Amino acid sequence: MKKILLLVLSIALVFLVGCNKDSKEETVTLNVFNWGDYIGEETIAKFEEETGIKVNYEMFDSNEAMYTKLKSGAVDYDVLIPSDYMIEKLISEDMLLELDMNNIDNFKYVDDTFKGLAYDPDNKYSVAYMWGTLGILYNTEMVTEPVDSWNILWDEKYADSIIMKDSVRDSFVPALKLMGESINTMDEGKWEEALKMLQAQKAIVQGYAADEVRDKMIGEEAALSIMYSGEALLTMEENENLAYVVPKEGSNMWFDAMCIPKTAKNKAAAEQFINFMTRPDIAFENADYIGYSTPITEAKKMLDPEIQNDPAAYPSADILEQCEVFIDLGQKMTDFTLEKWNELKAY
Amino acid sequence: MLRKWLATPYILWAIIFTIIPLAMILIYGVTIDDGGIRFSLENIMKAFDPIYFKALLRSIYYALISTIICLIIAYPLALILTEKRNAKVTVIFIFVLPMWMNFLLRTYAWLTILETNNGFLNTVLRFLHLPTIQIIGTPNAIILGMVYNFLPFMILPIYNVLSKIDPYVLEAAFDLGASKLTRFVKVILPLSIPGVISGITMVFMPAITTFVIPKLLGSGKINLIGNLIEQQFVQSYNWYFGASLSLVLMVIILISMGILNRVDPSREGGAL
Amino acid sequence: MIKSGLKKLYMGLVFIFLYAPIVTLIVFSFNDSKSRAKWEGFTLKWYANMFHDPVIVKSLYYTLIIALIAAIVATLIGTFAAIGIHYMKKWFRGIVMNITYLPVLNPDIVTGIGLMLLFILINLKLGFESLLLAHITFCIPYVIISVLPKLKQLTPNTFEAALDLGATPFQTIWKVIVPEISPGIVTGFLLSFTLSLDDFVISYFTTGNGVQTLSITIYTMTKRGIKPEINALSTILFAAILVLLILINRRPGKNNVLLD
Amino acid sequence: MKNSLIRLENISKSFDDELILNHISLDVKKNDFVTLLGPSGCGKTTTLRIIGGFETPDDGQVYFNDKVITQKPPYKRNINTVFQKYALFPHYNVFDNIAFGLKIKKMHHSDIKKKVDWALNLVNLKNFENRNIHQMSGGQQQRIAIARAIVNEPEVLLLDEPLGALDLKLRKDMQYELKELQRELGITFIYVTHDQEEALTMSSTVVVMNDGVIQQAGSPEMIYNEPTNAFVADFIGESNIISGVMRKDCFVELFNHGFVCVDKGFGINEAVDVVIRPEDVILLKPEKDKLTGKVTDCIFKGVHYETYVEAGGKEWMIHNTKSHIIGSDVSIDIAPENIHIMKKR
Repeated sequence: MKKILLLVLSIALVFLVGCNKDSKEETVTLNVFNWGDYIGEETIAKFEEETGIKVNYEMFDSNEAMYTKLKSGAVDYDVLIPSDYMIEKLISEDMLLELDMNNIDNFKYVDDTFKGLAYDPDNKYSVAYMWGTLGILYNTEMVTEPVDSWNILWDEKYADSIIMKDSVRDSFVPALKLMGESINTMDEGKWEEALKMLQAQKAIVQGYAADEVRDKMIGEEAALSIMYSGEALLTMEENENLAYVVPKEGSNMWFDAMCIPKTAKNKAAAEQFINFMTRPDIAFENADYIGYSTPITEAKKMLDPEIQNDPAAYPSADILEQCEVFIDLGQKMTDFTLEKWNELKAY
Repeated sequence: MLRKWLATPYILWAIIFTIIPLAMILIYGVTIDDGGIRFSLENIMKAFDPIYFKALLRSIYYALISTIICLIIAYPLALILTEKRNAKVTVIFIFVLPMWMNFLLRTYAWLTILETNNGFLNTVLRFLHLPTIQIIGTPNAIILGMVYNFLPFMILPIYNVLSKIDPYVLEAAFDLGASKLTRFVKVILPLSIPGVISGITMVFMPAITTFVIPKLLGSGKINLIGNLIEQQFVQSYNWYFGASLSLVLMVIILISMGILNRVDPSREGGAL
Repeated sequence: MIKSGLKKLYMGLVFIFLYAPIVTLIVFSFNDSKSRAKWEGFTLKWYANMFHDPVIVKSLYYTLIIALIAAIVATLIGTFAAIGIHYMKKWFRGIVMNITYLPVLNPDIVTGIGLMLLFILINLKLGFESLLLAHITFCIPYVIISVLPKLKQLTPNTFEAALDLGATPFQTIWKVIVPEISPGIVTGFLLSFTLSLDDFVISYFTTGNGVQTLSITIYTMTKRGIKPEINALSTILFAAILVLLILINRRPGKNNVLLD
Repeated sequence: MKNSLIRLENISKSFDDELILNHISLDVKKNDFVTLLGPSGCGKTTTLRIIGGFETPDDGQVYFNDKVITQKPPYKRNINTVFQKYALFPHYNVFDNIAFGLKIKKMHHSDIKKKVDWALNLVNLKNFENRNIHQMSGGQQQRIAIARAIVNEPEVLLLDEPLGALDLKLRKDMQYELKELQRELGITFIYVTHDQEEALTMSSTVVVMNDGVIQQAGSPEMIYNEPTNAFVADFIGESNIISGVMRKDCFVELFNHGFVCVDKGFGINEAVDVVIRPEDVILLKPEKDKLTGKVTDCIFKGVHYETYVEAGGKEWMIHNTKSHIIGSDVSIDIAPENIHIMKKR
């Protein structure tokens, strides 16, 4: 009897879910694809309330995973929020729609520093969402000397206390920058040279960590790690001994930006969403929740002055000048760098 | 008769949702895309390139060690369980309940316990003035993670088979003059082989392909084949090569299954 | 005496090993710090905040619905399949069982991408339906391997006996076979539900249209780390199933039905 | 044709290329107690399963009241079965097991109660209806299985070695009870066993099977006294099977000694098998013209002595009431009507 009941219940459930969807078809729905936990908790509800547009919010864990899903064409996404090099890749593969800036009035609030960047030089396809740098997060108790160079990641004093990133391009940044090279170099020889440096470094590296690096730094399991500024800001909140620096050799400056893929069914609504997210009050709320750096000047001004003046969050212009944005290296070069990465991990 | 048709919905389901997707992956495995898509074994050959093949061998090696450890831990436990009256409840507590915590969260929790400096275990050891251990980031941590995750899959089948051994058979063994040890070696062990085989299958195979465990517990210093397959599919969008790697892996799995099937041709141990 | 003590000790050690991370997680769900690396005092705030994040609430909803439906459907198809397989000719049974083991042994990512390719091929937009189909697919084998051993334990001729007494094949299955193998069915259902709950990789590649499970939500929290609210939610879920299991097994007058 | 309730016509069946039944034909009359007897693997259970509808023959037809039922599923046949290991449903209690078939027929529950009571009474298990199956002994389970079948009032009851798992005493009791039951119910029983004694005791017709072929069918007396071939003779009861030569009608030569018999119609000097039951051999003091041998063993068996005599190069088994000294010489005599001549196989 119970089983029959359960069966009936489940069939009813399927219908319910099915019907639900049908009734929603009438209103405009927007498929937004973003990183997990990377938007203010009430932001979407606010947008839905203001515009009457229903948002289907989906999350990915990496640019690459996002790309795989998008490329498959299995879902018609309307708004994506990937990172810089991924946007360039999407542009070069003709997968993005040009934005109509007339519909994104609030674009004017984006700081000029963050316009016309290498991945989208004419601001035709994307509007910056968050930004930051790649640097060294270190424990001031464990590292007493001043930290200002990538060099310290090769210092044997800190053997087993250095954490690199489990990501090809990020982990190659220190080596390439120490060589005085561009992080976007297409010269295979340079990559080989950088690989040699990383192979030499591997003996003193504790690990190539992904997200768990934050907890490792908070728990003082390591003295030094390379990290994005946004994550570093969150991490420093949990342990006051931690400090963040962008080394003098220069580094990577990264962006997550909103764009509209060609598969979009609702370009107008998508632009409305981008416009909404760029509005200073929303951008402020968003940045306040996420804790990353916002490219919207007006929004920044609303933040706690302590954060506004934190060089980790908003570094000075001369530091930024040293920094480069990742550019997509193309399939062949990407495969090559991955091969180098696998070589590094092979032993 | 009807019962012969009962499996038909499943067989159809399996053809559509298991065979066809797998066939599509296999097609990717034996083709390449250089302008046009064509048949080629190039990627299969590439899978034997030292970088990848070493990772494969290493995966097999770690999976093998984990399987052996699981077997060593699980067998006595299963024996003890057969003597318990409320064994079934215990089995649920071993098998189902832990999985109700998200796998990623559980693996993270191991970090909290095992971290070298301020991990829970080492804090206790230090408090007791005992030498601390360093395990995170080593192959041992990967093996620990595998054993932790797959141990229940070894305990259950062995327990299931052991609990079904006819008690008279055991008495008969004593009756015929077998000592406890002889009885174990000559009667219990051979009778439990199907469960052991099933356990080995359920531990060894998933252990080969895991990629989260080496990433987190191994601190990402070592690539296992699971990492490489994931990398090819997701990071470099090279489905052709990713499929080739999985194809090679699958052949190895099928060969090991074939060998296991020889030991237990009836697959009686198909019991979870 | 010493021997039984040793056995208890051994069991205890294995249990400590299996439950250490879970206890850790539960303890840290009361941690005042956001990090799982440092204990900063007791708090209940994560429990209070648990349902504030709409994304978490929604993914909890989808997780439970998907797991429930997937487990029910997989249990139905899988149970019938197991009965069918049990009465199959030996060689055919061998083939079907090998197919059954395929999803169990394949790397998740291969299964996930394979299914995604299939859904594209048959032009099914990713979303609730595709996610459900995928979950059912990877759950069925576990139902089959839970139910088959129970069928092997049936007294011979059970099926014939019921037919003989006038039951149609359908009545036979429903009134005789199913009740007798019910422990295996319950196990299969429980396993399906659990695996559905825990899956990330296959889910990620087969979902869309805003349908996200808790696993996806957890795995994609890469930018800011896993929210401590997740620990609180997991603790609650864990406690809920624990209580449920205890209740089921304490039911008076019934032998425990689970995992026979 | 008339009077036959079940008729098998030219039935053949093979499993995995192994021929189990080889063109079998059989008539079962109404109210008959038919026993299918044979060694394991002879096809008797398969025959029963074909009658029950659990197997479909590859060839041939099954008739029930002169209607073809070959393809009819078991649940549409008014035939019930008592299975070898009873196949009781462990998740039901005694009452629900017996009531199973009635509930399927959607009978009113007060009627069900009445009928179950009746059936339980019939198998001497009154007041057991609320017991669990696993609380019952083997003999009781047996009775429940029988009650579960007969409560449906079948025209034919099939029994597949139902007493195989019971001890000797219980088996004897049940044999008697089953026979009583059959008489009382007035329905047809088809009974499968490999125990020849059981077959002879209970049946009105015995069907001896071997290698998928019916060797002989007939009354127990006929089967016992007039076996058609050496297999039947050997399988039914104990017998001395001796090679002989027919010298003329009613005269057979065994070990160079002539014996008068009653069989005719064999060719002159045809080699034949001769069956002589142990109790039909008469032992005499040694006489010159008779077949003579030496007593090799003599065992007391309760009602008789089992005496072994070495005569003519063969060991004879003899049942009689006198004991003989081992080593003594004896002559063998056999009454003509007790010499059964069969064609050599």
